[in-house]
Amino acid sequence: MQDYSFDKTHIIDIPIEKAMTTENLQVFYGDNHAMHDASLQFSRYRITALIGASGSGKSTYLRCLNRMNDRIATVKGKIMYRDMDINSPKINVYEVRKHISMVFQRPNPFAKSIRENITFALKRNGIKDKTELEERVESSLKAAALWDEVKDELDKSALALSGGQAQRLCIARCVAMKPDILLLDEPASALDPISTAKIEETLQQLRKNYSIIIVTHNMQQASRIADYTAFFHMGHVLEYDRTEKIFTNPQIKATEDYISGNFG
Amino acid sequence: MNSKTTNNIATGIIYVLVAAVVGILIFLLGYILITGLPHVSWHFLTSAAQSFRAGGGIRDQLFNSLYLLVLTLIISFPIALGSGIYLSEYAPNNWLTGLIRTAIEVLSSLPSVVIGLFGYLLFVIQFRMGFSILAGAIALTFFNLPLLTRSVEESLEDVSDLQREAGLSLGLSHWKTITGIVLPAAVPGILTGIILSAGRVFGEAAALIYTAGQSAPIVNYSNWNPMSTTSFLNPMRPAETLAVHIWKVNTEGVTPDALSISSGTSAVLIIVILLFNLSARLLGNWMYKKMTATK
Amino acid sequence: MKKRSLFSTIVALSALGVLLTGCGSSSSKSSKSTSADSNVKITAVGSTALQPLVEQAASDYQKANKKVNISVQGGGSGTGLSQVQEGAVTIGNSDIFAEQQAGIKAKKLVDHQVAVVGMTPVVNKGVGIKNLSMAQLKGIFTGKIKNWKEVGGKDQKINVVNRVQGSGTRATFEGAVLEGAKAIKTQEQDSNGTVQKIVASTPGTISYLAFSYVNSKIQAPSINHVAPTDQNVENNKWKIWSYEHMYTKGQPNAAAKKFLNYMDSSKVQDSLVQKLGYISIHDMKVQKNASGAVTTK
Amino acid sequence: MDEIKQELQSSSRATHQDYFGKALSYLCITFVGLLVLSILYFITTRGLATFTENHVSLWKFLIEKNWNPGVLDSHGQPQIGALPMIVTSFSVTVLSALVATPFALGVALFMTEIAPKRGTKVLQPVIELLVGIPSVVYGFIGLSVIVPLIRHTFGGTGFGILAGVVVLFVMVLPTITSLSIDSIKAVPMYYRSASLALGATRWQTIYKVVLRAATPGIMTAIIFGMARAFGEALAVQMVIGNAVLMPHGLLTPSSTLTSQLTTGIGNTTMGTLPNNALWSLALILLLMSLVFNILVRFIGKRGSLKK
Repeated sequence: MQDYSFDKTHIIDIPIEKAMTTENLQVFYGDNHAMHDASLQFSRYRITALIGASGSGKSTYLRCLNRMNDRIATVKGKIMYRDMDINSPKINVYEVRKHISMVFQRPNPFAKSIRENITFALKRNGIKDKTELEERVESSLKAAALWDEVKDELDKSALALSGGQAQRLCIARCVAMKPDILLLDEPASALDPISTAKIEETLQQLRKNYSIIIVTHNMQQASRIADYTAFFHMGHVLEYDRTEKIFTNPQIKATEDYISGNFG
Repeated sequence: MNSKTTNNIATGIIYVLVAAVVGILIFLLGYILITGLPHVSWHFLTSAAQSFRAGGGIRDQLFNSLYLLVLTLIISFPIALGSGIYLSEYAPNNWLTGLIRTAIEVLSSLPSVVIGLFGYLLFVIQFRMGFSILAGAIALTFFNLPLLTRSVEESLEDVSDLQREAGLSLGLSHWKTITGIVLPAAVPGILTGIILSAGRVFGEAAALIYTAGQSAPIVNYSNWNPMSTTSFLNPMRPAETLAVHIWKVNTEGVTPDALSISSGTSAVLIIVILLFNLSARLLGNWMYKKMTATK
Repeated sequence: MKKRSLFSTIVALSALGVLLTGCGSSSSKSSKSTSADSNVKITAVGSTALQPLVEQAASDYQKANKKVNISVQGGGSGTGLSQVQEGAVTIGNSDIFAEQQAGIKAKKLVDHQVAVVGMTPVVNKGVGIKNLSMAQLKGIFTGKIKNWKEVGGKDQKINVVNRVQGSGTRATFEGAVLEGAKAIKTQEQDSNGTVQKIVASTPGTISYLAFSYVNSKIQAPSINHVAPTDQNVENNKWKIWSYEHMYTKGQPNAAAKKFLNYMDSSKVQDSLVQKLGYISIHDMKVQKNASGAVTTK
Repeated sequence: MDEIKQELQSSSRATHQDYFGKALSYLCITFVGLLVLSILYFITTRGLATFTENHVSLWKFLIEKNWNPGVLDSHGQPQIGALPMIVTSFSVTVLSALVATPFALGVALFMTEIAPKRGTKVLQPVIELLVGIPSVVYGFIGLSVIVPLIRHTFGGTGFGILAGVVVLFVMVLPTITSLSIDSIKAVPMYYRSASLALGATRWQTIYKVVLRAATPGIMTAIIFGMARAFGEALAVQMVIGNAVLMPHGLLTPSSTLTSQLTTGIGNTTMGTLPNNALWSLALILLLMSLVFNILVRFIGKRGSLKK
């Protein structure tokens, strides 16, 4: 891999309504400076893809957005959400995560029934009404395109689901919380092509009501589903633009090389 | 060919070793049950012990053992649970944590007689508890804590971090994630830990001689008031357990049937432990199924 | 819902644990403060050899005196004496005179002798010995005599099993037999039951036991042709015997005194004491003091 | 909109729960810490009294062979040489761990490598039951079966280190086995697959790959087993013979630290030299337990596979 300059970047501002933005976000794992000055704006009701090679910092960046890095890294800079810096220590992280929810790389359903996987967090957040809970289970499963497959076995263990189903359950679990923003960390990387296709379909559906930020190493996936794409390289954001632009006419050499498969 | 032969020989040796261990257990159980069971009768289980006449039973000892076990678990389990959660979820990776872990290990390898005497001087004498089930239960807590804490910690650590992240990312508090998601998934492991530690509590004698005492005063099984001195539930009464009874009968027993009482008691002790293991295992499976709703 | 109940169970359990600990200590305190009018608690701790007798007597006594609660525990004579000295227990049971125990201020304690226990050497049945002289016995226990044929038995090595240092049985035996000589270093056991088993099963073994532990599986030889019987102890023809003591710190309180009187009554002395293999204190025609001097009553 | 802003900036039930939970778990661990500290303090002060109050030289305590704390020797010095007990304790501990290890490894390998499903089903309860049998019962079986057996086979009285080793072997077996199982299970599957794919037989894989990788864990298991053996009292006391003599072999009666401690403690008076001397033995036990644990940490740090 050749050395690319980190000085030259091409990052656009989002003209339409913003879901959230970061300003000069930096991440340190001990002495290791893992993320440099990432300033990005995310559009509301759009899908934004974060692409880049392994270790480029895209997952690290994503995990900052709902403070999942709190315990393992030092995060500096601003994360603006609803005109507030949610990276401030005064912010209640648990509330943040209710609005900005995350789906992980490996499906991680709880060792509970399918129904309880969805209702568990809801009940903890004070939703006691049975019909309301039932309604949320159904709507979230439908939103995640899982309803038809599991509607008759809601009391079965979630551990018995296939990988793709489990991942969609994890998405449903997040959706049931009615968050603003969905963060997805390579949600399809551990899945087969058919499951991947289903997940992508699901995301297209969700896009109507949610702002989605998705990390992926699969460029086809990014080009298929994302409205905007950011390219990460060695802890820097080098390019951020509309997806067609990134894939047809990249402004930065590193992006071009990555997209054409020269490294990564 | 050569490596294949080695493979076969080695596998053979492993089979022999395993067979030997199983054989040892069968011998032990067989010996205890064959020498003991003929002396076990309904009368033996339901009558009080005799100081010098033949024909004494072990009713009180049997109850005391169970009661002591329950009390010990009531005291030690919550503490072990909290400590296990601390070590697995909150403990920073530094020298202090290392020190705490070492301290717990040291506690578990102390000879029981030392703990017994410590309990005797501190609880029986200093805190004026007298020889009592409670003092015994506290002394046994000393043994139980390290074992239980370790098993709670290990069971929690066995639960994948993905589960924690899932809980946190839904806006659940760290604590709720631990108690609501991680802990239920760790229940079978914790239960196994409880069984193992319960076995040790059940069989412990040296520490109890100085704390719970070695006499079984007459108690009234119809008196349900734990504050009354004659109640069987009173935690402040002295209580001899099965293991202590075996020890006492063998060392100082003057009853003519001391030998058969001790064999009979050993057999009962082993059977209770067997039953306990079995039921805890079933309970564990049942709970796991309930928790995970697997059918 | 299930998880919630699990968690609340845990919390409830822990609360109960704390509660019990709290109640425990408070109830023990309250029982202390109210002891004057309602229940009286007597704790007797110490000698494991004396324990069965006191335990049985206490349980009989409590049947007639419901208000009294007597708890009898072992722990060894040393424990009994040091605890009664510290006032931690009402009565300290001991196999030996307080004067003989290092670290005990005997003057502060009041001795109540409740029984006499005779002790006898016991040998494995296979050695073929029915009588030993006192000198032979001393020779065996000091290690000068090493083979049974030297004292008229089989050609077999002598295996001496001693009792634990500081135990009452050993103090009595060594006082009567060794006369200040040092015992051979050898196996030591701390309980009558274990010694009984070892002597019965190990060829060539000699040890000593309280009379009540002698059974048909072991041989109790006579010494200088005096047989180990209660009668011979009562008139001191058999020298190896001691008292069983129940010590109180100063004069006992009323409740303890009543119980100690009961121990001395013919009800206990004439039946229970004998049933348990002791010799009644009333039958003794001689008495022994702490330094071992014997006088007729 | 404002409502959400408000929520984000103020603490919620979740934050309270977290404080509560954290406080609860800190409380528990502090309690455990205090418990350990108090018992350490207790034993240390009592154990040191022999040297500080009775002015016995520590050196003499460790290397002299005469143990007779109640009696003064010809120079008016108390005889408290703990060497015979130290030697015996170490002998039974090391020997029983040596004997138990192959068996433990055999069982562990059977349960992890050879027949994981069936093996676990049968052997897990076996191990748990071995733990469950009380040491009193082990002691009496030792006394009524092992001691006579040794006497008939080798002569002598049957009491001694050998009998102690046989009893302890069974008692430490579950400890070593279950900890070994854990460490063998921790060896990643792909180590095995890689080795098998290279054409190695199962035994070669076990011996060259699995056992190699699990060695630190197995060492830890053995040391924990030794710690258990070192501290065991009642069972050993019944079969070791309790003679405070330097062991002359495996068949002569001798005495371990624990057996001397248990038999003597009830017959001595608090605060006197014989009693203090026994607490010094307890202190040795405590220190040894510390040493074992430090060893475990050391091994864990050097060869840790997990972290």
